[in-house]
Amino acid sequence: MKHEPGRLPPRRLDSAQGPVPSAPSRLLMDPLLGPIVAACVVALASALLVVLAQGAIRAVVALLAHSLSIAALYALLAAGLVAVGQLLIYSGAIVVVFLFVVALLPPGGRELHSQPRRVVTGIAVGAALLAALYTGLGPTISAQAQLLAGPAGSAVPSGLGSVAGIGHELFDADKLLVPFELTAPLLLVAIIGSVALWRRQGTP
Amino acid sequence: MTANIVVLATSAILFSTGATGVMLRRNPVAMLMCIEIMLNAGNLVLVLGSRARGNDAGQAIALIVLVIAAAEAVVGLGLALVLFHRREPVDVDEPRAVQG
Amino acid sequence: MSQVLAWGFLLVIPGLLLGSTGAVKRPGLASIPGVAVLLSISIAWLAGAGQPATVELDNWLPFLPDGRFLLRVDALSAFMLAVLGLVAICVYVYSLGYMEGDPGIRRFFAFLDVFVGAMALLVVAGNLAVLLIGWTGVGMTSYFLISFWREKPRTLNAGLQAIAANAVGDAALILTAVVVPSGCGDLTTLQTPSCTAGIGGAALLAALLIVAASAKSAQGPLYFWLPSAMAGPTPISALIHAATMVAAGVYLLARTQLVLSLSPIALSAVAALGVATALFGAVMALRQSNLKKGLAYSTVSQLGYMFAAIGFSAPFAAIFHLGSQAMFKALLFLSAGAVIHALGGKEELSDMGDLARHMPGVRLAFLVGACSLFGFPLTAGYFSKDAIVDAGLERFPALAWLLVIGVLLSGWYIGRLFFATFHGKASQAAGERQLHPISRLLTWPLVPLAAGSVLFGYVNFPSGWLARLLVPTTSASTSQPFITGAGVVALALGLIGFAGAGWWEQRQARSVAALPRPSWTDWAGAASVKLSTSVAAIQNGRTGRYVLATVLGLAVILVAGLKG
Amino acid sequence: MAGLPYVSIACLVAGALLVLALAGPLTQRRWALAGMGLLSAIAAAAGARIGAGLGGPLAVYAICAFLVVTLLLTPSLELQYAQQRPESAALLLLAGAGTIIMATGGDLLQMTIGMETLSLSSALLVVLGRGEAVAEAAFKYFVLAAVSLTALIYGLGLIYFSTGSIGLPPPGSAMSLSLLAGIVLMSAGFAFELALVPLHWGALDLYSAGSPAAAGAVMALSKLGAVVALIRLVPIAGSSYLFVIGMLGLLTAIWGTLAALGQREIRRLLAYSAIAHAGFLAMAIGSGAAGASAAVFYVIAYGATAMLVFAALAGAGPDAISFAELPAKLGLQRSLALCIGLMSLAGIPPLPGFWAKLALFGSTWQALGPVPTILGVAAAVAAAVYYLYPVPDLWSTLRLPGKLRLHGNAGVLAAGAATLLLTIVPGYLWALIRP
Repeated sequence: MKHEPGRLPPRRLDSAQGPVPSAPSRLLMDPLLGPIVAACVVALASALLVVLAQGAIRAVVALLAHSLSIAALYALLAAGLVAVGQLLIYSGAIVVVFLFVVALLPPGGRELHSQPRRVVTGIAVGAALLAALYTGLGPTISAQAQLLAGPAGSAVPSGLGSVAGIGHELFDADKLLVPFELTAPLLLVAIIGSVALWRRQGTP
Repeated sequence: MTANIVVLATSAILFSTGATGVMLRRNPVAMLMCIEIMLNAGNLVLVLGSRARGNDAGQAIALIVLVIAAAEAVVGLGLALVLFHRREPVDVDEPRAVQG
Repeated sequence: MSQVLAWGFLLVIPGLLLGSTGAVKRPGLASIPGVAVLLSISIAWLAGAGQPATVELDNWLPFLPDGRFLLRVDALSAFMLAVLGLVAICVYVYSLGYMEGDPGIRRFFAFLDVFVGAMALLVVAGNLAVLLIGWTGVGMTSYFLISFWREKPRTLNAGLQAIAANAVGDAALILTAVVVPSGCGDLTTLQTPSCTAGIGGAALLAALLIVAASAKSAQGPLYFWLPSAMAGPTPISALIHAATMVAAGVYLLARTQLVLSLSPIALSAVAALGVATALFGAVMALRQSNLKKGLAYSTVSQLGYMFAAIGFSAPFAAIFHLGSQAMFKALLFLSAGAVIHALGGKEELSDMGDLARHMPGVRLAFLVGACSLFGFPLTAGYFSKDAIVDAGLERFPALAWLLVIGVLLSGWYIGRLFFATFHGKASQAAGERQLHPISRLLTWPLVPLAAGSVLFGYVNFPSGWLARLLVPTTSASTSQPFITGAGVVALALGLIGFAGAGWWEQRQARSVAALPRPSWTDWAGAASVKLSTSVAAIQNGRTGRYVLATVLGLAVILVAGLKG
Repeated sequence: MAGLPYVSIACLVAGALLVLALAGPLTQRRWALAGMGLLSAIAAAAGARIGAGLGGPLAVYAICAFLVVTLLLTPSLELQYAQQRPESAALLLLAGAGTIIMATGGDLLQMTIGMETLSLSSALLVVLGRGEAVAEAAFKYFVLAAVSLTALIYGLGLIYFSTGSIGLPPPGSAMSLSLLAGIVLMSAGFAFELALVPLHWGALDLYSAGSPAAAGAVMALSKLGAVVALIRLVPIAGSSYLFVIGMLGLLTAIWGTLAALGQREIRRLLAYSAIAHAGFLAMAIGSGAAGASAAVFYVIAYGATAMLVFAALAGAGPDAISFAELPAKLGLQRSLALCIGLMSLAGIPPLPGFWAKLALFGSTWQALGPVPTILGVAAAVAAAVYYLYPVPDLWSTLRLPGKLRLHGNAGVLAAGAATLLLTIVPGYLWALIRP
């Protein structure tokens, strides 16, 4: 894996310390709720900006903001290592590559305006997708409060998201070692692909 | 744990927003950016699941998904550049050698 | 011997290999011995040397309810093989002359070999799985041979019509093969209670079999392809589209008669379908300006008689008429082919007339075939048609009398074709026409067929030999009355029709050339192409549209999966 | 996570690496390149028994067989830039590895990675080809594959969120709605690879724009991988979702058949017919346990004859080919091979395509009911009209002079041998699927 886990991820403020309160009170007592909501709002707003921005440069900048806010969200969700990975791979590599490509493009990647009809149908279909997702998730969302507020689901283990824990998952042959190794052929395809496409480009 | 609900809803909205973006955008590179948003939505659910289940596997999976997304972005940008090689600016709807 | 007959379909392979690889200089010559062997074995079998037998290989297609490779030789299949062999040999010899010099002659004989093999397989098939191979195989070769002269306009179109109609029948037969309960599929045991226990029961099986048979035999609304099939070479019209393949539907229904008899509605439907098609075909034959198309509609009409016989619960009569029709219709087509050959490929009646002087032998052959067709006394058609009418009078008298009236039309249309071709005045353009000399290869095959057209009836009259032979498979009554009331009426009507046609042709300067009707098949073909183009146009190549449709599809699948 | 044939995957990846490492010398020696690829494909098939679990060695054998035929075609692969032959061979081997992972992966993440490997290498394999259309087709395919990848990953997330695991949930396990949504999303992702309407757009254009050898390989591999993956995934969601898939299959079959009826260009025709076949496959998948064997049987029979057709077309050039030009472009032997392949796809007995259809409709009759089956059979027999349309023209090449030539026709011969085998002993393959 590319990101060497050099330092510990920021420890999350554990909300599960002490006796488990009853469900309604816990709902109100999630201490990270505020930051999480804030990160979600930023993520959503920046995603919207990616979709709507005229010109590719602005979209890339919005994508960078989006990526950062997602990383913050990961950190808030007790996933420090993933947050670091997100920073390194997404913000650090992918978004930058996007920026390069956009900068390389002749007229700065200017985009043609979409016709109103296209915009309307696009938004309608997007809304339809959201509605379809809601059919699947709606009951879960409403049930989640009950489910996770109970004693069993509520306790977030204190070691969650530690480098050691994730390392065990990734390098245990019975867990995720196989998929981890299987990314090798995938990356090989990507490498061959980028080189081959470059060579194809380079020839008349 | 209202946070879970908020994050789950956010991921669904992100997924739909990304999809809408892929539909609306006419620049290949911008399309790819919207796809990245959709991938992030999936990853968010994985991380959220990890927290809800108290289980590290979700985060490990999310890391692997980051690798997949990187491979995807590299190839996608390469293909977009091939499209840009001839036309500028590129409207993805314009090349229509294959149809009917 | 029965085993050899069961594997008889393989006898075409040596000829096929020798002919198509060019090992034999003259294509087609190598194929004749195999067919001759097939013919002689089947005749020997019928003459008393053979016993019913089966060949069985288990577990051949394990995914089917009955996946055995099952061949069955009995009197019915041996009889069909004999008819096939006799007509095929005549057609092979005839084609040696007819196709001489054609650049595609090797291909022609290769297709012919494949057809004979597939047809031989079809009639010895013991269960639906094997039947399907022969069934689809003959349909496909028929398509290739109809479209044989690709440079001629509309040959491909005609072939596609055949494919489309055959596809309907294939679909019905495929369904039959897959929907029967496990272990079923043997053609002789389809009517057993365990096999009719599936969804729909016997009525469904009967309906599927009827659809399959009417597609192959050009009955009812599925008649359209047979007249178009005349775009193929004439020997093919004689063998495939008159004598053998189109009769396969009748054969199938005769074979599975017991399934049909479980459903009275099915029987009445087949009878009504047959009578309606018999009359319709006869009327259409009267209106044709093209010699071959006239004969093709006559085939449609005669097959209608056979279907009616099946509906009258008289499968023996159907098979009997199948045999005589094979003789006289092959004879008529081959004679017509000789005329067309002499005229250098002209098929329109307006190009003919006054040919009696030039080709008396061919005229005589055509006359013999025509007489047999409308049931001139003591010819083959006389006996077999009577057998159908007799059976009908017992079951559905009204329908039987309609068939008797149909004989008037038969006499009229065949008379019209005969007199317009060989008598009457030649058209002015025909005055300086050059007649090609006709090779003996084209005339000799007419002799055995003419003999068959006259004498075939005596295999059953007065001894009832054929009926006795076929009793185990068709439960025929063995008595064959020499003369009946309806028979006399039919005879009289047939003679009146024939003579009336002659009188009419003498009066008219020229036979009325009916205009080719715009057929609903052309319309359907154009409509399907238009529909197809508009569906394909939805794939308009725009990435945006594709993404939109994909995301919408995701949403729809998600909702369907969650709510379903 | 047992179930993955590690040895086969390792052989294919090692083969790809070897081909790349020796790219310089292999560029000129086309047959050495093909031979090297063949070695690794055969080694992969030989190693299939080790570690193979669900989906079994059979899927690996079939995948390796497709690879063998396509590798035999690499010498005539039409590339924009001939130096890229080793890259193409390597991508082909990796696509095979991806298909194996997708079909036999022990958990949902492995299957996802497999599909991504397959779809990336498919797009790349096609874009290296000659002609104007490939870049456009590959990009379309890529974008749609990326959308379906996001569906896969979102579905994976939902499944993990609902069960705490990414293993395939055992059939009959309690279904929360979010788990069901996850399974549905993932199966939709795999259905894209199968080219099921309304997710067929990208695959359609890829099949018709790619050079024949590449398009054939992509078509056969992705169908096989998707079928096995869907067979494992869909039944978990329960019978009502099976029915949905069956109905989508029917829609797809009718759609593909309708669109193909009017095509007068061979590659587009084959692309639409591939859509129709995807529909039949989905009908079988939607028929549950009995249909699953039929689906595997169908996809292998279909793959074999599709390989025959594309092997016959390989080297005919990147441009659209109308029916009338076919005989002249292909010559005697390839025309005959194309005839046989088209007849098999049309379902003419005794060719494998016909056996496959027979195997299919019995199970759909039981599971989906009479009306869908009758419509499906109607679509299946209507296919004869468009498949057989060019055949009389092709037969007329029997006039052309020509001797049987082995050189350059190895791919045709290999695919022909597979087709012949399935023609004569279909029961043997069935016994492998359903011991």
